[in-house]
Order: sequence, then C-alpha cells, then structure tokens
Amino acid sequence: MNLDFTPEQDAFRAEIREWLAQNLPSRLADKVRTSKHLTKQDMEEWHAALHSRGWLANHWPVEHGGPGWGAVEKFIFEDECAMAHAPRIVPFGVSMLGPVLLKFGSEQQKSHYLPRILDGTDWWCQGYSEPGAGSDLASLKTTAVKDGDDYIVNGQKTWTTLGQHADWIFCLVRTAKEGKPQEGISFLLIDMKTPGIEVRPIYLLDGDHEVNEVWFTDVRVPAANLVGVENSGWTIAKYLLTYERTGIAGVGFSTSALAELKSVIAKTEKADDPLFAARVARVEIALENMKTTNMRVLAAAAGGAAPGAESSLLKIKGTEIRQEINALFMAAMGPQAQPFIPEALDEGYNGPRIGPEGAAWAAKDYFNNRKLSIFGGSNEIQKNIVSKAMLGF
Amino acid sequence: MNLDFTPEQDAFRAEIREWLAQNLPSRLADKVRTSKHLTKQDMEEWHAALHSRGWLANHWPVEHGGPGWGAVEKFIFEDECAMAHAPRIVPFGVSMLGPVLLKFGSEQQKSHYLPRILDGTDWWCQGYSEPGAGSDLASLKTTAVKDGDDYIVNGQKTWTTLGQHADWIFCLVRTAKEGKPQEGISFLLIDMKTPGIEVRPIYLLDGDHEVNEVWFTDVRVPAANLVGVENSGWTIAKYLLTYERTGIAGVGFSTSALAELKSVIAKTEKADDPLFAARVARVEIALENMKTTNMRVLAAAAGGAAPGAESSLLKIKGTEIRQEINALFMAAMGPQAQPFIPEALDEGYNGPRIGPEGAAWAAKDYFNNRKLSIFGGSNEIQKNIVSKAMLGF
Amino acid sequence: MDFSPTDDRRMLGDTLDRFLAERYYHPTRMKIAGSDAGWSREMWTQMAELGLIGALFTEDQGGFGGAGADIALIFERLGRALVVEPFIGALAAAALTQDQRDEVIVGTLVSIFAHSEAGVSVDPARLNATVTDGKLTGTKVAVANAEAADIFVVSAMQDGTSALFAVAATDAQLTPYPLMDGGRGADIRFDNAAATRLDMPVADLLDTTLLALSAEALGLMERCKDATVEYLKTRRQFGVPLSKFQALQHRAVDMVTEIEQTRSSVINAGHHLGTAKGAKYAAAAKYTAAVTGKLVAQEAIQLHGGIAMTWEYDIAHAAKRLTMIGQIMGDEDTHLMRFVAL
Amino acid sequence: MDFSPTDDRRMLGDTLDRFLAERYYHPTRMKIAGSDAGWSREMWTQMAELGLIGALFTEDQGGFGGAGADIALIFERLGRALVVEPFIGALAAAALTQDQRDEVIVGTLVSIFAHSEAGVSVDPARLNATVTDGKLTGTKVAVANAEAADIFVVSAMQDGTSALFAVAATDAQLTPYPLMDGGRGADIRFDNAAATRLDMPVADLLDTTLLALSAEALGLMERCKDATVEYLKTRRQFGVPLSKFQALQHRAVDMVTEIEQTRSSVINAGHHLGTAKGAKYAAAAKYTAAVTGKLVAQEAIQLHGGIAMTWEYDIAHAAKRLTMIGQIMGDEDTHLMRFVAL
Repeated sequence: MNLDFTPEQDAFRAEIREWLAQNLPSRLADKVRTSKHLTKQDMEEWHAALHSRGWLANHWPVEHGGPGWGAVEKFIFEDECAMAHAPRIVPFGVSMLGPVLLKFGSEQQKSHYLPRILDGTDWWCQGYSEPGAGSDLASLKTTAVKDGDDYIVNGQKTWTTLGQHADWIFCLVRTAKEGKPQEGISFLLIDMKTPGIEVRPIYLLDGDHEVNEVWFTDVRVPAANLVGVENSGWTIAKYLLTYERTGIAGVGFSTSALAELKSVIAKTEKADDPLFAARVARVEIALENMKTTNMRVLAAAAGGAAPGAESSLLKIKGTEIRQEINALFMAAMGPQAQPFIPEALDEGYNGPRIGPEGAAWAAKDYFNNRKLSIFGGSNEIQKNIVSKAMLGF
Repeated sequence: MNLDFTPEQDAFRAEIREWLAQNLPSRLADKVRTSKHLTKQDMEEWHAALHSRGWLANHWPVEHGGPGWGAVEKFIFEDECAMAHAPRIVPFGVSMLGPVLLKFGSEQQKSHYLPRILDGTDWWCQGYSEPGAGSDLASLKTTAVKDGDDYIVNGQKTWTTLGQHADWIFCLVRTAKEGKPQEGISFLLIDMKTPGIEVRPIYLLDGDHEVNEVWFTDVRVPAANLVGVENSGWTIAKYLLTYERTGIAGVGFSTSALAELKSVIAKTEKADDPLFAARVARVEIALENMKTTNMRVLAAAAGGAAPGAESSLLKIKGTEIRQEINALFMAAMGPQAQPFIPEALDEGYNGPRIGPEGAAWAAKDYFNNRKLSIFGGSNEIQKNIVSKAMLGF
Repeated sequence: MDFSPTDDRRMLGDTLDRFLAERYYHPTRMKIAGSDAGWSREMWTQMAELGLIGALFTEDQGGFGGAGADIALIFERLGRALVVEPFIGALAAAALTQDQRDEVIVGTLVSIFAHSEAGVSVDPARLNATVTDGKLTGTKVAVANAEAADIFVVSAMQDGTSALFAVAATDAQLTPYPLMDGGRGADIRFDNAAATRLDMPVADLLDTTLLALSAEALGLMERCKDATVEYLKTRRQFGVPLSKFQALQHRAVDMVTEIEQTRSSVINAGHHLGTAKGAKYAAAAKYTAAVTGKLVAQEAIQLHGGIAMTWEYDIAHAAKRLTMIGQIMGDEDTHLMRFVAL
Repeated sequence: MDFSPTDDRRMLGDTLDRFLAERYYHPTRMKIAGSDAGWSREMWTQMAELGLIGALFTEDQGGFGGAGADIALIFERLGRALVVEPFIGALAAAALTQDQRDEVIVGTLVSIFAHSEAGVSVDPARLNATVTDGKLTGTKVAVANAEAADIFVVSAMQDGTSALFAVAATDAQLTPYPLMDGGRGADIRFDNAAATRLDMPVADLLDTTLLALSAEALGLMERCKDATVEYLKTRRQFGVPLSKFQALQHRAVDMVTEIEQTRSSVINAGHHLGTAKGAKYAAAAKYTAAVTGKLVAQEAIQLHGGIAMTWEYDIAHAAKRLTMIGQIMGDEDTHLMRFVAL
C-alpha cells in the first residue's frame, strides 16, 4: 500500500501545473476564485485553450482526440485545474454527449458531432429533467411521435443548465407508451434553432440565470438524430449515470475553497474563536479523509474495477464538505454577507466594494451550492443507490 | 400567556419539596444520585412511604386512592421527585395495569387488584414484548387456548423489566388466529407462581440484571383473569400507549443529571475547554427549551386536550437530551470511565474507589440509558407516529 | 402557567394575519422588497394605523403592549409574511424620548438601530465607534432599512463603556445596497456626528432585538415547514407521494421537533425579557433560532428538490431571510458562548 | 498510489484472520476477557509465534514490518475480534533496548505504556509524573493490562520536558480492576521508582498508539456495521424486513460513508507515521475514529433495537470497546484541537 503518486504521475502533475501557469489567463482564474459571473465567451476561451493542447476531452479515446489518460491522470488534471481556479469544463458536450455517442452513436454521428464538440462549433445542453420528474426519469412526458422521416416532439424540459447558450440539446423523449415506463424512452439530438423551441430563463434564489425551461411545440426532428435504437434511451441514460466520474467528489474545488476560507478567516473576528477553529478543523479532516477515499476509488478504477455505488458515496460526502465550507465562509463574513450586489460579480464593475474580500460572493455561493446535493441525482437518491448496491437492502 | 406557575401550584411544589425533605431517606436519595443498584426492598420502602402519604398512584381517581391531581400537579410532583433523587415509582402496577383495570377491568378485578397494587402486596411486571415482536405487537405469538374455565398459555415474553421480583404479570396473548392479526389478542393477568412459568435473567451490556425472559409452558390461567372481553387486547394496548404521560420527557431526571454533570466538570480538565463548555451549553439550552415545550403540552392537557403525538415528540427530544448528558458525563471522566466495578454500586461496598466522583457509574449510565431511545416504543416508532398524526403523511 | 394568548393579543394577531394575508401577499412583498426604496412607506403607515408599532411598547412608553409576548407575537407573523418594513428599527424607539416615540408609533418618524461593525458581530464591549465631546465617529455595517431612517440609535463607546446615542439621519453618510434577504441596507459612516446620549443600556436594546429576530425566524420556519410538508404530500416520485418515503418523513419530524423547541425558546426569551435572566434567555433563543433556522432552510430547499432554489418560489426567499437572521446580531456560536458567560 | 496490500501483508492478514476465526471466536474472547488475569498468556505466546508482535517492528528493530500500514492492518483485525491481549503495550517496546524488544517479540516479556493521568488525557506537556535523580514519582490511571506487565514504559517530566522511562513492574504499586470494555487494567502508583530514561520522544510513541487505537476502532466499526446490516435484513417488522425501511437504509448508508472516511483516516495516519506530518494525521485519525465510533456504536445498538444491549450479544461488547476507545488517549475534542495546533 502506498499513498504516494508514482514519479511519472508527479511529473504529469508538474506538467499540468506548468501548463496552467502559462496558459490559464489570470483574468479567468481571478474571476473563478472570486466567484465572478463567467460569460459564454469566457468559457469558450478556456475550452479553446484546452482543445489546442488536446486536453479538453480528456476521457475520450485517442482516436477521437483524447489524450489517452487513465483515471489517475484525469483526477490529477481536474485537481490541478480546480486548484488553479480554472473554469469548469462545461460538461454537456464533452463529458455527457461525447461518451454517449462514442458508445451508442452511429459512425456518421460520431464523425459529425464529436469534432464540433471539440472545436466549440456546437454548444450542447441536456434535456433530461421535466417538471414533476427529476430523478424519476421513467415518468417523463415529452413525446416524440414518428412522422415520416421525422419525429414530432412536444413537451417541456426544465433545469436546463446554460441552455441559453446552447446550439443543440440532447433529450430523453417518450417514443412508446406501452410496456414498462422506462422501456418507451429514446435519446434524441435536437437543433435548438428548430421552429417550435422556446427557451425561458429560470432565475435562481441568488438571482443568477444559470438554468432554463425548454418548451417544445410540434418540433420536427429528423429521425437520423436518434442515438442508438428507438426505445433504448433508458439504457443510454443509465450508462451516463454510472459513467466513470473521477471528479465527482470535487476534491480540487473543496481544497481551493478551504484555502480561500482560511485566508479570509485570518482577517475576521473568527480568527480567535475556538468553536470556529473546531468547525474549520472538522471539515478539513473530513476533506483529508475524503481525498484518500477518492484515491482508493480511483485506484480501484485504475485497476479495472468499475466504480458504482462508491461514486455515490463520494458524491454525498463531497457535496456535504463543499456545502459546509460555503457555510463557514459565509459565517466568517457575519453580517457583511448580507449585502447583495450581483453586478459586483460582473467583470468591469466599478461600484463600491462592500465588506472584506469574499463578502461579495459568500452568501451567493452558499445559496447557489445548495444545488450540489440536489442535482445530478439528489443525495437521497445516492443513498438509495448505496443502500441497494453496497448493503444489499 | 404566562410561563409562571400559579401561587397555588407554587405552594403545591413547596409542599412536595418539604415532604420529600422530611420523608425521602437520604440513604435512598444518595443511592439514586450516585446510580447505585436499588434492591427490591429499596423500591418497596419508597412505595410504602408514598402510599402512606396518598401520593403513590397519583393519577388514579380519588375513590381508588388517588390524590385528585391534575396534569400540572403530577408534573410538579415528578419533577420534584427527580430533582430530590427519589427512586422512580415502578410503573407496571401503578401506572400501567392500574389505568387499564380502571378503564377495562370488572368491578371484582378493580376491588381485588387495585388495593394490592397500592399496599405493595402484588408486584406486577409487563408481558408485551416477544422475541421478534417489539413495537410490532400485532405479530405476537404467545397463545392462550380456552380449556373449560381456563386458558392454557404457551409462549415466551422478553424484556420483562424487574420480572425477577414480580408476583404477577399482565400479558398480551393471542386468543384467535382468524381475522386481522391485531384482532385476536387478549389481555390476561397471570400469577407468576403458576406451574409452567420460568423466569430467565437477561444481563444487559453493563452487567445489570434488570430485564428477563418469561417462558410459559402449558400454564393454566383462570378465564376470570381476562381483562375486558376476549380479543380486545389491542384496544387496551393502544389505550395504554396513548395514556397521558406527563413525565415522558424526563425533565426532572435531565435537570438533576445536568446539575450533577456541572458539579463534576468543575473538577476535571474539561472545566477550561471551550468546546466542552459549548457542548454543555447546547444541551442546557435544549433542556431549557424542552421544559417549556413540556409545559405547553401539559397546559394543553390541563385544558382538556389529549396529548397524542406531542408526547411522542417529547419522548424523542427528552431521550436525546438525557443520552447526551450521559455522554458528556462520561466524556468528562476521560479514561477514568473505563474501570468496571459493578460491586462499587452496591450498598455497603468497601473496596477502593477509582477515579473522581462519577467515574464509577459514568459509563454504566451511558450504556444502560441507550435503552431510553429503544424501549416504550423506539424513537423511530415515535417519529412514525408524529409523521402520521402531526404531518398527515 | 398559561400559554393561550390574552384576548387583546389574539385580536391583534388576527388583525395582523388578516392584513398580511390581504395586503402583503407574496407578489406584493417581492415588489416592495425589490423596489428602489426597499420598503413601502404606504404599507408602513397602514401598519402603524393598525397599531402594530404601538403594540411593541408599553403603556408607560405610550404604546399598548410591549411585553416580550407582544413582541414575539408580532414578529413571528412579520417573519411568516417576510415583511421588510423597519420593525426591528422601531424597537429602538424604546430608547428615544416620548415625543420621538410617539412619532415612531404613528409611523411619521423612522428609527433604526445601527449596531453591527465590521468584524464585531454583537458584543457591546468591543465596539469601535466612539463618542467624544458629544460627537460620534465610527462605521456601522449592513444596517437594514438605513435609507428609511430619520433617526439612528447608535451603539458606541464613551469613556470606556458602551452606550446608545441618537444621531439624526442627516448626519450620517450612507453606502446603500440591496440585501440578500430582501429590502435594502447600508454601511453607515458617522464622522463627528452630533450624538445625544440615551439612557437605555445597549444590552437591553440588544435583548429586545434578539427576541424579535428569533420570533421572526420562528415565523419563517413555520412557513418553510408548512410549504415543505405540503410539497411532500403533493409531489410524486416513482408513483408515490414523497410523503410516503420514511427517510423524508423522519427528516420532516426532526424539523417539527426543532421548530417546537424554537417556539419554546422564544416563549422563554419573551417571558424573561427585562428581568435578570433576560439576556441569558435572549441569547438562548437567538442560538436556537440560528441553528434551527439553518436546518429548516436547508431541509426546505433539499426536500423540495430544486424548485425552492428558484427566485420565483416564495420559500427561496423565506430560506434566505431565515439563513441571514442566523448571521446577523451574533451567530449561533457567539450566542452559545454568551449563554455560557451570562 | 497503490492501496492493495503487499504479498507479505496479505499473508500476515490471512494468517491472523484464520487464527482469530479458529482460536479467538466470541465465547473464547469473553472467557479470556472475564478471567482473573483479563488476558491469556497462552494466546499471547501463540500470537507471538505467529509473528504478530514482530510484525509491529521494523527490521532495524528486530521485527519484519513496523510500517504504519503493518500496524493498521494488525490492529484492525485485532479490533474486529475484540482481542484483549496487550498489543498496545507491545508497541511501547519500540522505545526499549533491542534485547528487551527481542523478548517482547517472542512473547516472553510484556511491556505496557503507562501514560494517562487523572485529569490529563493526552498532552505530554501537562504530565504530573516527574523524574528526579533517576527516580519516577506519579500516578497513572486506567492502564490496560497493567497486571500483565513485566516492564512499564512511563511518560514523565524531567527537567521541564517530557520523556519516556522504563520502570520494572516490581517497582509499581497497582490498584487493579476489570475494564468496561473487557480485560483488566489498573491505576498505578510510582513512588520513587528506579527509572531508565529512553530515547524515543513521548510524542512518537503517542502517534503509534493513536494509529493503533484508530485502526482497532475501524475493525470494531466494521464488525458492528456488518452485524447491523445482517440484522436489518433478517429482522421483520410489520411483515417486512427492517432493511426495507428507508429511514433505516439511509442511516445505514451514513454509517458506511463515515466508516469509509475512517478507513481513509487510518490509511493517512499509517502513511505519514514517523514523518513531519505524522502527529497531525494521527490526531486526525483518532478524532475521526472517536466521532465515527460513537456514531456506529450508538446506531448499531439503536438499529438492533434492544438485542445489542444484552451481555450475551457480541455487538454489545464491540460497541463498548468502540466507545471507550473514544475516551482514552485523548477524546475527539482533544485531538481536534491538537490537529489545529499541530
């Protein structure tokens, strides 16, 4: 047993770090560190930089433009990116549709869509959730009815993250009403410019426009846009849910958030409060423990084992830790977390800064990150999964 | 709204306190305060003292020997008894069988059994739980089959508290196998000296002999010992479960335990530990809050409302608080909670005393009181009750 | 021992409930909270006419209430309705002159308590604001409704001890902004501002303010809990209502248990207000409200599963206000250790 | 990065598992733990012959293991089997001479670490025991297996700093008693006892001891969790297995999550043992083991619903040992604040 990375892995980490130091614009890193609003252009700029280095789609096979990394390399990369305050890679094209097409797509779909994901031609968003059907995908209602060589799609998707920027949406749609509810679902690619699609913003409790509703009214979609065979959407959705996600614990995000927290506390009255020191130490120990839990899962994955319920466990603990760091950060601000000046998080803001460093985003991050334990399968759903898979309940 | 007791209630409290000061033997109070083993004689001595004052069966009607108190008086009495470190009134005869006979018993049963409970002639124990059926009474298996004027009882009861001292046991037995499981249950009084009854001790994890198994092999019980009508045992059991229990929150016990904790901490290194001070303050605040929660339920009861799910809520919070005080008491002892000298808790022990005051019983009380959240309907069952009754789930 | 409200209080509560239900329903609240002023003077005048401000003061003070129970009753309802008008500030009028207080009670004068400083969450002994020769200098932060103020009641040090001072709003320099939990606030700079020393100790006004905030939190908790219970009954997953999932049932019960405990802590603080134990019970109430408020706000959002994260849904705003109450005028740890020390 | 044990360790683990399963099953353990001696010299000799004591030491120390991972591996298994023999004491032989250590390794000499004092749970800088002119005076409390000792390794102050000292068992006055968690211990009075100063710093032996106790706790947690999971699947209530109740499912998952975190903390402490970060990670492990141990012991009893409260049921004893580990050599708060300070 050895907790150290190999010399090769250490060298790999050094290479990533060096590249980030050279290529991650400090303008972007600063925006990420201080929870500023990232524009579409910001995200595209970062994607392009990663793409030019061949690191954007880092879990794709080499022949499609991946770097040929293993689980540990991917972890190191994500860890370094988080600690360098790089923008998150928008996952919908690269990490969600990409793997689906690689596994289930036709040759034509692969050769058409994959390069366009890499070079940023197509911005994708995800059409899974519906009002009344969050984690319970089997109950989804959006229909796609065959009409000649097309499907006619009607219905509504919701929680569509960054859908306001998207060129395309991949959707789960109902193509059959017979049999078990999950058997009549298909996976369809839809051009957002098709007539009959309307995107309506959902503003979150911190005022941010991050998610959307997408309404479909008699939207005509070529049948060639079906991925896999008709009524096999459930299989595809399940594949994506269990698709290896090395970064699910968010170790890098929590590590950099904890470092920020510590640097901020020093300037507040919490600096000499033993109860607060205890709170910070508790979350720091939990994070130190989780780093190793994460590496154990990684090592098993690198050894060929498919991480199943373990990634649920990492998701639960990882979100608890990040949310607790957010809570402590806000607590450290005391009453100065109360001012709400969203425009102070836009680039170029010239108004007054209120309170200490961090006051501008402490409460916003706390409230916004309550989503972490809800989306991507709520923590309750994750517990159901662990209960079944690891305990045999 | 007024949180104060009335002048009459204050006078009543003073009377109770004065009487306890005069009549509670300091030998007994000291044993209770220091968690010593109470013998059968100790408990009988205290019952006799209370009976002579007319306060033993304090919730019985006046015509059967009760003092005619309301809910608030009963609460004050229990509170003062706990704070004076009086032994607990053994509940099986006075608080459990008594109310059942008063509500469901024949005149003959009342006139025979009730005086014998008061004067200590009969020591009762409870035969509800069975192996495999704790809170789920509907699944109980002990049978009573009619044979002429008798029932023949076969089966096994468990968790029979203080059954080793008992002259009589009141049992839930199955008298019919048809219909719904809960419909075939009857409530039967059984003389423990009847041939075919065997009492086997169960030793708890702290080594104490407090509970027992009671085995019935072809035990012949006169049909006259049936309470109420045959197959109505479920109704009786439910009546007892919802029977008004003013003391369920254990406010008095927790108050005196917290006082003990504070006096003990002062002599340990925890005295200057802010984290420990915070732990104690948390439970103290919870207790202060619960005192008022308890009084609110009491006031409603005094006003005629039947406390239903509210007493479940008090039970949950009350046991959490008491168990936490036990945990803090043990924590204050540090490694000196480790010595295990049960005989040091017997009267007349002359061996060495190890560690500070409290070390002899800190761990024992902690482990023994884990039962508080299990028996009398586990806290999980209480949450199910609150969920249904207060939330309509 | 009697937990039923007096007839007067029941009537006051009913009046307030009716007013808030009819005139302060959620869209109106959102409009007011998001307005340029961050409050509604018109609403304030109507509330004054209903006697809601007067009920915060004793007859000696020119009001017709003023007991802890009155304050708790009103603020619980204000909390439930997410009211952003300057009621917390009105409490500070207890420290002003009778003439000023009469004006506050009828709604023509707005008083605001300016207490919190950067890095000093609550302890009056640690204030940096100072009064010398009748002039107050110092900075107060995150003062809600500061722009609405006609007169500030400001805590500051004078000759080494803390005291309250009246400062005219015209003598204060404001940096105003909207607040995360609705309405507006400001950082306030006092620069040699003319200050009149008041008789009421800082600690007394603090206790009243803590009681009010705790009661407000209680009302918010009830609202969050009711909405969550309702949602769990309505929303179905895997073919059954969420309310049938035992894990969620037990979490809802935990919420209810802690809310009942919070209600008791508010009753305790109200009962002991103004007595020797007042500060201790006020600290206990604020501690309890902060801890339970965090739990209830988090669980309300989590158990709603997304919808309560949206601006459009009222519970998002209730959760924000509930959370922020835990941050202001001393957080849970501050009041826990005050409880130990008091 | 590699979490699979080396071949040597896998073999050692297998050997130990087999031995404990065959020779140290629960009734035997209860007999030994409740015996007059509170341990079994015969068992100890056999364990020594299997190489279990030698595996606690490096080759330089005359053993064939001694890495943090070796200690963690052995103590996790000892914990799972509730072994009461003096392995913790054996670790103290690292501070003794090579000749003495050789004897400890073959089982003919029993060393015991006497460290805890009344009111001083762990901090070496706060010890009251003192060495003057080569004579040690002081009292140590709740020392497990004290009666088995041939030689004590005692922490004490000399010239204002803490150090370890060897004291012959014949120079100690014992007040022995059984322990709540099985086996026996004693309070020990040293009265001008001849003491030989040892080179190893107290802090180093403390780190090793904390690692061992944390690993032991981990084994106990696994046993409690396995039994609870099994029980929930078997026991039926209202016609369905308890394992189908979602509230219990989620609590079992919480246990598993925290146990996995504890395993990671033990791995961390083992990996860093003897390095600059060793003390910090040992404190983190002991903190984690104490908090999780309390949770798991409480939940194991609660979810069993009574049966695990009985002397007859093995999990009762596992829960007791698990709980007491949290009490000894510094509790969760102590190690949390050490983590901050280190």
